[in-house]
Amino acid sequence: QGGGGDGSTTTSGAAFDPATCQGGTLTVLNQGGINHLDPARLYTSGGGNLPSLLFRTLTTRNRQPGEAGAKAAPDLATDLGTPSDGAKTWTYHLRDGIQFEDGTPITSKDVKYGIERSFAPELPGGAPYLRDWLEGAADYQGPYKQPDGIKSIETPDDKTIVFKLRKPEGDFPYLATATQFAPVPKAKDSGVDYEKHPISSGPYQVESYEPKKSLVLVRNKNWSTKIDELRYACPDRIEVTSGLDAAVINQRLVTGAGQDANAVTTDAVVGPEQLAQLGTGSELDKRVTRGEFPSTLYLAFNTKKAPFDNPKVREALSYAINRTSVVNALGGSAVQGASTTFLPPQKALGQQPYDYFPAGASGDPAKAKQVLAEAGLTDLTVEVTHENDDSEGVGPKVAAAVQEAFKQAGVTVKLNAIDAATYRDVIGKPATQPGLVLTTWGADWPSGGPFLIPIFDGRQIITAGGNFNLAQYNDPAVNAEIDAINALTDPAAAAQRWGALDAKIGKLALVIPLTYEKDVYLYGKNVKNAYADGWRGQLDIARISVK
Amino acid sequence: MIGYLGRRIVGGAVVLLALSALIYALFYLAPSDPAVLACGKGCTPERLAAVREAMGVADPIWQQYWHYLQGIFVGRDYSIGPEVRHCPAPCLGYSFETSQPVTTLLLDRLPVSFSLALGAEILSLAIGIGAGLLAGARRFRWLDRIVNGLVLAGYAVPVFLVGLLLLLLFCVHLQWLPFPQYVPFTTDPLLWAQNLLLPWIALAVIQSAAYARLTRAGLQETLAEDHIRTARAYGIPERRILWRRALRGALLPLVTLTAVDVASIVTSAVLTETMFGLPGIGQLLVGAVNQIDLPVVVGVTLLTGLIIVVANAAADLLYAAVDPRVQLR
Amino acid sequence: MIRALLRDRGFVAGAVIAAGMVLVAVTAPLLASLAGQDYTTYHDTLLDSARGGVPIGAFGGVSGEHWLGVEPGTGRDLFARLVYGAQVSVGVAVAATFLEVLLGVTVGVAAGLGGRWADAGLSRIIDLVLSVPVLVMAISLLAIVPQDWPRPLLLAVVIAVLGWGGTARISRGETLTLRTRDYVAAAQVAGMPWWRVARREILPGLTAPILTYAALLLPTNMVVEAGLSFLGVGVRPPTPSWGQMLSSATTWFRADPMYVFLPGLLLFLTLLSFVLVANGLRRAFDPRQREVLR
Amino acid sequence: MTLLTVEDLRISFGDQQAVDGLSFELPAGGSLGIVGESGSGKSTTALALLGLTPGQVSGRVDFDGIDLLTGATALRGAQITMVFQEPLTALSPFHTVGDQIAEVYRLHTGASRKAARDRAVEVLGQVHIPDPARRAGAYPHQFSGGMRQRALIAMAIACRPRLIVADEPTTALDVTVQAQILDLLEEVRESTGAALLLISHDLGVVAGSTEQVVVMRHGKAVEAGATDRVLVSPTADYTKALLDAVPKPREARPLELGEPLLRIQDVRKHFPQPRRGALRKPPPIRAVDGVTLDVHAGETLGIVGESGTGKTTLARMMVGLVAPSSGRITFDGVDISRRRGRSVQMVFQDPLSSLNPRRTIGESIADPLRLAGVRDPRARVCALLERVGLAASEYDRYPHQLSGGMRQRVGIARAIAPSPRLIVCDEPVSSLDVTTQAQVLALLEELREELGLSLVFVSHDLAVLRQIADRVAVLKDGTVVEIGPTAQVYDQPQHAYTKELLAAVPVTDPVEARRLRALRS
Ligand SMILES: Nc1ncnc2c1ncn2[C@@H]1O[C@H](COP(=O)(O)OP(=O)(O)OP(=O)(O)O)[C@@H](O)[C@H]1O
Ligand SMILES: Nc1ncnc2c1ncn2[C@@H]1O[C@H](COP(=O)(O)OP(=O)(O)OP(=O)(O)O)[C@@H](O)[C@H]1O
Ligand SMILES: [Mg+2]
Ligand SMILES: [Mg+2]
Repeated sequence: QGGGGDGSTTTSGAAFDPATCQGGTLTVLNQGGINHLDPARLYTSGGGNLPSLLFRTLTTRNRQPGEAGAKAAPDLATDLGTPSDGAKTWTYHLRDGIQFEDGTPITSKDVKYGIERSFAPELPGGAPYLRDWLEGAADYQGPYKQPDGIKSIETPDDKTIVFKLRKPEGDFPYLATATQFAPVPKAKDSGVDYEKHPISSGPYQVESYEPKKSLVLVRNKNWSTKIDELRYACPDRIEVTSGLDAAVINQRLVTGAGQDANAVTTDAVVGPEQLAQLGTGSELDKRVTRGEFPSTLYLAFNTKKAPFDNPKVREALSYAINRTSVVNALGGSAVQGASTTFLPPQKALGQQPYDYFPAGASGDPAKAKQVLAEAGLTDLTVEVTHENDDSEGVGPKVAAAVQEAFKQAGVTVKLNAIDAATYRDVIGKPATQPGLVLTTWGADWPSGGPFLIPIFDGRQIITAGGNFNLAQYNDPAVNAEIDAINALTDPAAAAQRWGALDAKIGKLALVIPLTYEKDVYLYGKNVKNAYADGWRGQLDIARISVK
Repeated sequence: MIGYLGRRIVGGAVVLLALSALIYALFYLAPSDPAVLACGKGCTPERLAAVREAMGVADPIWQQYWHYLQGIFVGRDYSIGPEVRHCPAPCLGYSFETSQPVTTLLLDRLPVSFSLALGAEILSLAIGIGAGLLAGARRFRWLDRIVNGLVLAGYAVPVFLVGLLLLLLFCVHLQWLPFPQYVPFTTDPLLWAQNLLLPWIALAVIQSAAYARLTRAGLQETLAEDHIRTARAYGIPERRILWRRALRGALLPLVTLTAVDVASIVTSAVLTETMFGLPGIGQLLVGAVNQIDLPVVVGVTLLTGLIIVVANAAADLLYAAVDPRVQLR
Repeated sequence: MIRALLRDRGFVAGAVIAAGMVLVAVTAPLLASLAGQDYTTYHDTLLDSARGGVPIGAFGGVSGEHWLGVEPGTGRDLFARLVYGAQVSVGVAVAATFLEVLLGVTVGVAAGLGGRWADAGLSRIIDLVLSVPVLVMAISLLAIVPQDWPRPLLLAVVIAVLGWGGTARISRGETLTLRTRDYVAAAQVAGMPWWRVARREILPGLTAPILTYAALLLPTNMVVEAGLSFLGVGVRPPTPSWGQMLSSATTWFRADPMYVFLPGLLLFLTLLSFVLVANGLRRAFDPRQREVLR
Repeated sequence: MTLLTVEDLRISFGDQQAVDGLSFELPAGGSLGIVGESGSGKSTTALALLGLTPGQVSGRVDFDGIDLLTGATALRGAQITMVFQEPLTALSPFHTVGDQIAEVYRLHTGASRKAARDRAVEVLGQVHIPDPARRAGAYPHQFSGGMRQRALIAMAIACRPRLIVADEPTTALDVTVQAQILDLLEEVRESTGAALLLISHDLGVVAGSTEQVVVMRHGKAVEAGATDRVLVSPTADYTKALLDAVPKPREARPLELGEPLLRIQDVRKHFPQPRRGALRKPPPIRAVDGVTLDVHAGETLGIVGESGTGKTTLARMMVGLVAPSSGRITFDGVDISRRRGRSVQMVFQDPLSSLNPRRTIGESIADPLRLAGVRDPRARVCALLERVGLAASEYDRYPHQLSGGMRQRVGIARAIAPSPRLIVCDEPVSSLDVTTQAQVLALLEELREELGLSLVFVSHDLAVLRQIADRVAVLKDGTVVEIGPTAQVYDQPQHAYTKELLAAVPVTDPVEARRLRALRS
């Protein structure tokens, strides 16, 4: 298991006192900006932790480093929710005293309205789970077209909200952390323009916002630590600049001139430039956080397509893969770890290590050739499909490394680059899905469910598009096991069984896991209490201080 | 004059119309779908169709283009969410990606690209003309040699290579300058200049080479002309001949080049802006292309096309203003 | 004229380097195999993975096997990548220039020799091409064409299709002046058909200005290719080009300066050599220039 | 009193001796002409007087006690001024004419801005620029050629110099304008008392305008003395040859006007003018405006007129190069546009530009033969080359390797190659030296006799036409104002314009030249 949050807590967490951290201006230097500051359009908890400074949700991430941070914690609600009806009904009560930035109290109706907005096609982009989970949500078109609202969310009073689900979902408290669970006052909703000034329920409110460029947050006077124990909200002001080059961001953080001493980044992982300076005990070493975002980079076989319908081919290629070169292509061992399991190594996901087709550090071409020969396959030519852009890690760099590894095993690889914008579209339609694609899967919350269900649940093969079960694998036994785990409301018990399921499916070589992600972030000289949360591996801005 | 302007305007409009139609057609033929991107992860086909409808990309392409043209000339209405948004003419639509009006986006980015172009142009002109004059007046032979060499070198370096070296030298090694970050002129002129200095230098290294050569050649050519001989024959001092007569003729070709160059910096600023991380229209374009943000791509292309058309016309007008012999036609 | 060129030291130096580069591009496979390397093989053992994948050893991992070291992040042989990179960088520039000249001269001469309407029509098209923001359009174009089209060829075509305006304008202008020359009139009086006039009387007169212009286009196109590859819309991996190498070098410029330095130097040298050749040609072809410049 | 003394002047450019021991004297207020063919060192000498020549100079040039080879700088523009050949380029295009004159005046007199302007207007008036006060504000390109030359002369006299050097001041001008400028120079010399050094390749120009003359050849003076003597009874062979080469009227040939070969019927050519500024379209240029002519078999028709009267346009229409806007041109009854090549050929004015610089002359001559279907024309071309007085070995040479006269011979060879029946010559000798001109004229005459050709001979030079033409048509503003047998037109001109033209023709006989001048004024 990777470094987790341990390194960072020891360096900066020790003598931190949230009571005296107030003041100063925090600068955030980011590569990608926030396209839409609308809670309905933000995917789960995206936006580099910034949205959670504005949008409180029913539950939220437990803002701790390491394992503790991978749990959900009550936010607007008083607890993680009360399941009933075998985890098909979830009831939440709102805590007292919570207000919007304009002082109006937050009611359960506001939460419901916020969720309804995320169904509107005018506001696309949010997490899709509720459409599947909520009863009768499949053809709900949002409050603009259907002002009557959705029936399966009930608000018996201003403090209570009840969700009626189609099937048992033990992970509901995790989903309730998604930004679409943030309250939106109906009176202030201006549709697509709402994001110009979304009404805050968190410690800050928007002073100015330019999509993808800048965001300035100032204190929300109607928020206090009395109604929110999780966020420290130390800086008085947060200035986010986006659209910067990663190398420039890191160089500025290293140099730390002027305001840059108070700067952090939530999306520019250090590059080789800085890694080369990160010797143990070096000055710079004290200014990094190391975290892990549960995500796996893998090669997905389409088992409905020759030659990948032949398990021997999949096994041979699994032997041939050279994970070291993939790791190096993505920035080296400091930021990537070789992975032989589909589940990444986080405890919350319940990973159980396995390596059924040992390829060693740099591939076992001899074994691969042998397997192919046994299957009577020589002169094999396969096509590897990848994105044309490297930013997601599924681009030409990794594809070239894969190509080279397979070449060593005597397999000729044709690379097929697809425009990044349409990549998911092409591979997500079984009709257009190529035989072997390079792709990545990240957890929407730290649990095995969102990791395994879309990929291996046979009932999730969506022929019209948006499919993630690229193996097109459908085993009733596996489907049944998934349902069974879903009904569990104890995360620890669930994790154990998810891990076992992963280990079982792994034997089939439906995918070739390549690497899991490690995140190393630099921060400015004056920044205190900077640690990566245990949920996404990013800096938790809600607790950072510059004083 | 009026007739001339009229013809230029009509010609320019035709060019721009053709350009926009071209881009529209290209993106229509392209296999990408902006709605897929907007819809996000786990988007179902039904929802995709609804999103496509909401974004207005479900109509046939010619209809979309027609609406687009309407937007430019008379403005148009978008009914999204609970309200109807009116986009007044000239309306270039809304970004698929961020839902901002494209006109706002462009106006927002233009000052950056313009600052870049203007400063670089002034710097290049100063360096280029200065060096060209020194070399062209043939006062110092060694200087002529050096300028000549630099001119050739200037032709042979791509801007991103210069940019890389400048960043390495001034921001990393010497740390004399901050990493460029755009500060609006209105916020702090000094910071504005300080931050743009490196990009200016990078562009000037390349641009001034052409100016130096042109000035030098122009000067030597003009000095060889008959009317200069006349001036000499009438005892007019060399210095006066140089400043009052030769320079005028020598700098004439620069007029055209300068106007066209300003346009080309603004339009091809993609590289410089990427290199130095400046939020100008070049950066806007690269992002938009990657996100199939059609309204923004067309908007940028139209704007840059407009700048080129205007700059060319301005160059001709300027030329006519500076050279009494030129007749506009 | 040849003698004048050979006396021009800059031209000779430029021509030698340029010829060398073209030779390198053509013989890339041979050179790489001489070095015992190819441009795709990964050498993980030569990289320091913990430090982001920088080559182990001095000067980016220079060794007897890897003459110029290896590429950070992959360990691919830099010498092999550089010589193959020449293939793309020089090849695309040459092909694009050739296409531009072909297209531009055809349209330009047609406009110059054609009647009033043909000239007006073609001139407007030339204006349109000249009004297209080249880099902007190239990026858009390259982003939307299918990714599996042969990339270098595509680059050459895109650069040429967007960039032939200048050649056409010059050809048209030259044709218009040449056409007033009495020797063209003499040919017409003798009853020569127009296409023969174009070939026999106009084209030879175009060689000098077009050759000179093309010699300058070549480095320009090379910069455009490098720029597009730098922006990530150029050639696709594992094919190397100098622009693409420089682009990936931007993240390495402190950790492995050799990686910036080598392609940068080669690109600069090649461009410089082309510029020198162009300069020499211009001087040689234009006696007025010859006098003015020397 | 001697103003200027030149003694043993030698000027060289590298190892080329441009002026080789030249000596002459010019008295104050006097006038001296230097004549000689192209390249004989005339301009070089003139520039040396102002210390402007880039060559190496030795010898002695004394200007009223001042050594000009070292001290010309101070006198330039004040005491010695110069009028250059090319009025088109000799003035700065960016400054108004008045400003340029005023600048020179202020520089040398230190006068006030206002005074300088006034002086500029005054001298412009002196050179007969109409409405000088307004015209002083015009740019050179708004002046006609003659006006520009006047402006240059105005600049020359602005500072009341003691010596005016005029280097071919009239070569670029029409005969009538040339006459006016020469008259003006004479007038200026008389009224200001300045001495005049007049350089020309044209004996006729110096004949009427100078008291002394120096004949130059290869940088040396071959003969010098009083104009009246040198041009009437020359002693040097070269001077004699020069005088011989001057076109002389020829005995009229008895001519039977046969069938008209080429018929031109009410032909017009209008060039539309580009719309400039104004919204209304300007009227078209009527280059040729209703010409009716016949060219008969075997005759030589001369067409004369000043610059811009439509001579070239008419000539080009005759060979079908330019389509008439209206009217008909027929050759043997067939429309000319369908009859090229074999029937009609053309010889052009500028022999250099009429030969493709990138092809050998043999190839150029072979072209029409090939088009006529000759397979291997080399032998025929060689014969043609020899016929026009060139060696067959010239076949593989390029135009720039030949002299002007040789190039024109090539042009003629090309024209006769397809055995045409009519050759239209557009100013075929205008760019040639007198001696070469005489040779080419003789060649054309010979060929006409031998091949039984018809010739149309376009020229602005009345003397040339008088020598070669059987009939002459006088063109003015695109129309024929007079046409008739040569002798008749020359001796009894009917139209006023013809008379004016004839009066302006420079003649080499100084007495006659003075008579004509008196006639003009
Ligand atoms: N700047 C120069 N450099 C080299 N040679 C020159 C230069 N100026 C003149 N010459 C040469 O000197 C000789 C005399 O030239 P010059 O111009 O005096 O002749 P010219 O009698 O005025 O002839 P034209 O009637 O053609 O004007 C010519 O052979 C010419 O080539
Ligand atoms: N292609 C053209 N387009 C417009 N105007 C023209 C064109 N060719 C000739 N002209 C005009 O027609 C008039 C007659 O020109 P042309 O060349 O026939 O005169 P020319 O008598 O041969 O004069 P020169 O003695 O100067 O050769 C001039 O005013 C000229 O400007
Ligand atoms: Mg001369
Ligand atoms: Mg003419």
